[in-house]
Amino acid sequence: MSTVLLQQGINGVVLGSLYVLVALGLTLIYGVLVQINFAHADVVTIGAFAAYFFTFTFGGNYLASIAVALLVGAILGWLVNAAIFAPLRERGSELLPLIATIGVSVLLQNVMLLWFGPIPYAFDSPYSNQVIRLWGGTFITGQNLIIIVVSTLTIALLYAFMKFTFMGKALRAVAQDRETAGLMGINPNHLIMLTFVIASALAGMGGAMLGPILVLTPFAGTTVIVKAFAIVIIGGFGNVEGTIIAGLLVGLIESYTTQFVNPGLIDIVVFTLLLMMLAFRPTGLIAEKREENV
Amino acid sequence: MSSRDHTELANPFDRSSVSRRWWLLGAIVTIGLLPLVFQDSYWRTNLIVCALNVMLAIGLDFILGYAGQLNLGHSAFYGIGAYVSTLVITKLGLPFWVAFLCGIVLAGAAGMALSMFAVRLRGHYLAIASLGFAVIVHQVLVNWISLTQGPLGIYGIKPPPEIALPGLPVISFGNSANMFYLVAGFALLFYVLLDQLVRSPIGETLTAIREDEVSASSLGINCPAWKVFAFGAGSAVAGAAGAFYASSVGTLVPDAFIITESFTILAMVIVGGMGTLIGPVWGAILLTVLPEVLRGFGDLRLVLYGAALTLVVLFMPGGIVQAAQIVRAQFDRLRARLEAG
Amino acid sequence: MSDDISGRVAGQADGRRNSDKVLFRSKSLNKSFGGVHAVRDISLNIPHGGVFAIIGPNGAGKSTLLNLMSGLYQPDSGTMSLDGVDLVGLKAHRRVRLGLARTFQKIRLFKHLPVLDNVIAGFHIHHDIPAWQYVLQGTAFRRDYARCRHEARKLLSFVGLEERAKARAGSLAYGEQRMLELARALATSPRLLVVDEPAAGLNAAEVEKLLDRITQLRAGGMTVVIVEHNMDLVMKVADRVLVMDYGQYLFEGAPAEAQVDPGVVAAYLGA
Amino acid sequence: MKTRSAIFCLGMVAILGMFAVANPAHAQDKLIKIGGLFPMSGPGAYFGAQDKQGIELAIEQFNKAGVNGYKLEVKFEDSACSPLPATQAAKRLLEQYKPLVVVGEECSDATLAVMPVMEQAKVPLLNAGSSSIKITDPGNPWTFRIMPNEVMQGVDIATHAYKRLNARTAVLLYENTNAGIGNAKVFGDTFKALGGQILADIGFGRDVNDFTSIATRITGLGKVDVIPTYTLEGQGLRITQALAQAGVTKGGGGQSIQLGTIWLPFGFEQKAGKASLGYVRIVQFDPTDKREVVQDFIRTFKAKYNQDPTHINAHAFDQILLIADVVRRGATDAQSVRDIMAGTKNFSGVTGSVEFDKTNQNIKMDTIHYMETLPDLSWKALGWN
Repeated sequence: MSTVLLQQGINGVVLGSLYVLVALGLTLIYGVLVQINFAHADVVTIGAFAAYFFTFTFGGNYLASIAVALLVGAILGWLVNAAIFAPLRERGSELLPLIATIGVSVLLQNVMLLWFGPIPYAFDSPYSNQVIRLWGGTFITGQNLIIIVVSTLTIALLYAFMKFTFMGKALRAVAQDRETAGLMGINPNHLIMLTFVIASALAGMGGAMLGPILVLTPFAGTTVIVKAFAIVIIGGFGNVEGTIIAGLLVGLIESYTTQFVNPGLIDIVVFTLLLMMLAFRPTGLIAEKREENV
Repeated sequence: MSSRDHTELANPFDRSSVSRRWWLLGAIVTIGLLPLVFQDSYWRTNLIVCALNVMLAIGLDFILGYAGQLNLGHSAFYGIGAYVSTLVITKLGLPFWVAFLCGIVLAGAAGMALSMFAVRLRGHYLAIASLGFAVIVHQVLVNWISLTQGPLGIYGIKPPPEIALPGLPVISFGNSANMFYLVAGFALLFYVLLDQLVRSPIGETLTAIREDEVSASSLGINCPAWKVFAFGAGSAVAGAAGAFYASSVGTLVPDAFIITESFTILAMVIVGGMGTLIGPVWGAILLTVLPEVLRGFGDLRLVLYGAALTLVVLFMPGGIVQAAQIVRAQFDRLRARLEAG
Repeated sequence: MSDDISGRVAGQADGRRNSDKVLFRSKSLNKSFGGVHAVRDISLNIPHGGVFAIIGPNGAGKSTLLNLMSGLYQPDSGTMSLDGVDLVGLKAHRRVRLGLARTFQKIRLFKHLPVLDNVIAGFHIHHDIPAWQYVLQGTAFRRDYARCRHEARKLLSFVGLEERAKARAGSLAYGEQRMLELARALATSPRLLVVDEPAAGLNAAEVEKLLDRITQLRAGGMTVVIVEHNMDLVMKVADRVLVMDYGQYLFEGAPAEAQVDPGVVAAYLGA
Repeated sequence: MKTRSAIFCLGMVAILGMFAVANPAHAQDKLIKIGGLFPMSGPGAYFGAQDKQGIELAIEQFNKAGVNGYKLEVKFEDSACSPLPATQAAKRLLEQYKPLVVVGEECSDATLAVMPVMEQAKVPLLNAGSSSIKITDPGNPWTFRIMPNEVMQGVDIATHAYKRLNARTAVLLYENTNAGIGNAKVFGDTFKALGGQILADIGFGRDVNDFTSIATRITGLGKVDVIPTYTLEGQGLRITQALAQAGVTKGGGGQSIQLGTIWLPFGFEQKAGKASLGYVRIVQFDPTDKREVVQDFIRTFKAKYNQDPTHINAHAFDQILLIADVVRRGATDAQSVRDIMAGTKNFSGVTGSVEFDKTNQNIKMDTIHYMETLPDLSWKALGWN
């Protein structure tokens, strides 16, 4: 039994790493823009398709396809920001960009449905069926190991970028107070664009790694996105550390719910946790104290 | 934008109470005539769906457009209304109208509960909380098989019982025209009710909360209580729509109330014009009829739907109401020019 | 130190020999945010009628004190009462019903609503018609409806905005917005009106006009509290001033005395 | 702002203009009009896209020569795998296209919702994709089903698992849908009645992505003989891989045998690879079947679409085949299509033969073929029926 429990822990961490990649993008965007991007899910899906076509149609290397998906995601992020968020920013509404991205999401899903068809793509990476035995009878597949390694590296890089580079510091400054960015002599529009590009690149990359795990259809991303929203909230909107912890937590909840209750109840458990969180600790796992200036 | 800020605000639908009575009469006559114009059962079903969607849209607009509460989980209240009203009939053996009332009350109570739960939350937090609530409700409907039948579904739900008034022919709701009159009648009733509310000081109070809660409370407005009220009222209307959904479609499965249904309702409110009651009515009608008319486009249908939603937000955020204002302004200008020259 | 202050304040109140004349009373109010002790041990007695000014340099804790009074924040410790009714724990909207109204330092109007509707929202606590009237909208409703609009227009003309009744509040000039906020607060029919830095961003003519309206309100028997960092401004209208610095009591008394109080002078010069 | 609104208005006008050309009139003599109710949008489009291929292929073939002097014509409506859209689509078809017979839906919920509409309009509905027992029990004179229902399949496979594979323990894996729950329940009930034991009953939503946790849970259950799995291709593939990776099934060096009914398409094994070793499943479309009708179908399908047909393609093809047969036997209107179809005996289609009982359920079990996946990923016919 202890093997099973340990194995479920590993499974949870793998799943959690993936969620973190998707949720981090949402958190970054929220931190800087205070906006929710529903089309993020479709960036994940398109990233997965990009990786699929790169490896199978063009015969590319799977690891290289992760980079391709990252690029595709970045371009999409640029497009979504330029087309939707930038024009709507002046209006200062919480709701309009959110609804516009729902529209974009419906649009993208159905364009993909036209192009790629509804039949799931069998996207196996060369590492999908490689089983690596670990201690105590546990195992991890090569693909899952890649997921953990790449996610960790990416998160570390992102962290370093935010902490040590000027742009990163400026980003954090904007996230905390939009007026200070102007003082730092940086065009906030450029920063916002940068945020979108980084966030969507993460999503695209997440897609490339999710592809061999997900059931790859035009609706693949939507299966992850609602949970990613939950993670963003549980971690505290705009809080990077919180998102990482919450992502892993949700991954673990999923695997242990599957073990002890039923996978059909995962959503109920996760979203009940979300509501509890909102009721008792609305600032998220890692609280940020903000004083309202009136 | 800024040029408009200095103009005086005029809502083309904001009319004096006298002309409102004429509008009401017009609406009643239109509802009366519609099933006579559309004789086939396909279009009559669409009419019923239109009426259901009108109820959903005005209920959501009351929460979203007036009280400013970002509710992304309206489908949950729709589903609660549908399932509660059906289960009260099948499990408790109570008559339809009692069940109908139960559906409304429970949906309203759920809305109030969510609102109380989320009373400290604003904006996006509430949006995600309500989204999460909708996911939970859907999943409970799926998983509680002993009660709801889950995905196995409930079939053969009967239409509301016949009404036999002495001296009049029996009114049977198996007839799609009568069913439409019933649903549309209630939609109109809810519309008039909500319209009266938003034209009363309650409307002023809710808009004040929407605009700025801190200011509102500095004027003595108990924001949490009013938000709970708005949420309860809006979701109760969705509950009524749910009860009519069950009895007019005759089949219930949880997937009819997934979160994308919330997005559809949201789209109706936005396309119509959030923060006006008449806008969502037109939005609901348009977005119900449009996909049906677009069936000729096959797969392109939802592509156009998504594109339309995005374009409306980008270029006409006031929706149909704003479009009507612009057309009206152009018309007035044209007339002024003609009169002058 | 704190005993000393409260003793002096209490002593002054006693000096008036009629505690019934005190409208708002607070004792040893404290409020901190994180490590910042924004309001420290403030006791004050605001008498009925007249203009009471709370002044002090930027960051003196005036706005926090005001937010404690209006109920936006709850104090960490201390007591407050309005006309003998305990305010601690009472939410902001409840205090409005007791007759406490306020304006905001950063203007918080309902920007997208018409000017008239901004004022009408202020009548929220004064609709004395049964709830069913909201739905059926009978005679009582229509009378109430007409009364609110009539009174709102009167308030708009009091602040000089009757011409702009239908304009979007956000489209008003800055000074006009301040006046509108005043009208909106007046719609609640307060006994105690707290105005937060009303002159900030106004030109000389607008300040003149504002002070004139405040004087009129005082003449009508209303108690007005002005929170302001500009000392010269309040000298003309205030009957009494409280000077704060670093969240603490510095001085309380007549305006003329404050100007010559060495502690006050030091605080202002130091700032 | 002005130009933007002008563009918007133009766009709207363009969209509206397109409606005008979107609905051409249908008026031709000697035509058998067939309505097709299939999910074309959303995740259910998985079925609709394949149904459309099979139906269009069959119609193309019959129209070369005509059937009894009739041409066949089909009009598809998107029924979205959901009750309300399905009833609307059905009504629209019935009112506007006026078909003599309708084929569809795939999802049981949608089929069940459509049935009363068809009955009221007195137009027969021919179904080949919904397995819920409720469709033919108690049954409806206007609804026919040519594939075995969940009970027929479930009882059959559970009995074979117990008797032929000597299975005593089972874990049920199914998607939380009408069909998934229904199928799993029949298997479970039958298996328990025979004396077997259900170790775990695991239902999951269609949005579950990671099956490693489910596989891990099964590793902790002790000796599991069979794992009946009811899910579609996409999730099915991931489950089979996860079970093998966790060392549960034969494909991963374990002892358990995965069991399946007709949910998975031909070619599944090639996608799943070694993981599918030992998978025992019912196929209703056996491409190794030597009958001419099967081989012709495979050949023409490959020629037209340049891909291997699936069981969904085959079922869709058979629906038209049966309708053509009914027309050949003299049907000219909806009533006669219904009556003649009800009397079908010894009809032989790509997926097997058809004979309807009183509830219009096909009772021929030769549509059920048991296959086992061999190490080279080919099928071994088990010949159990």
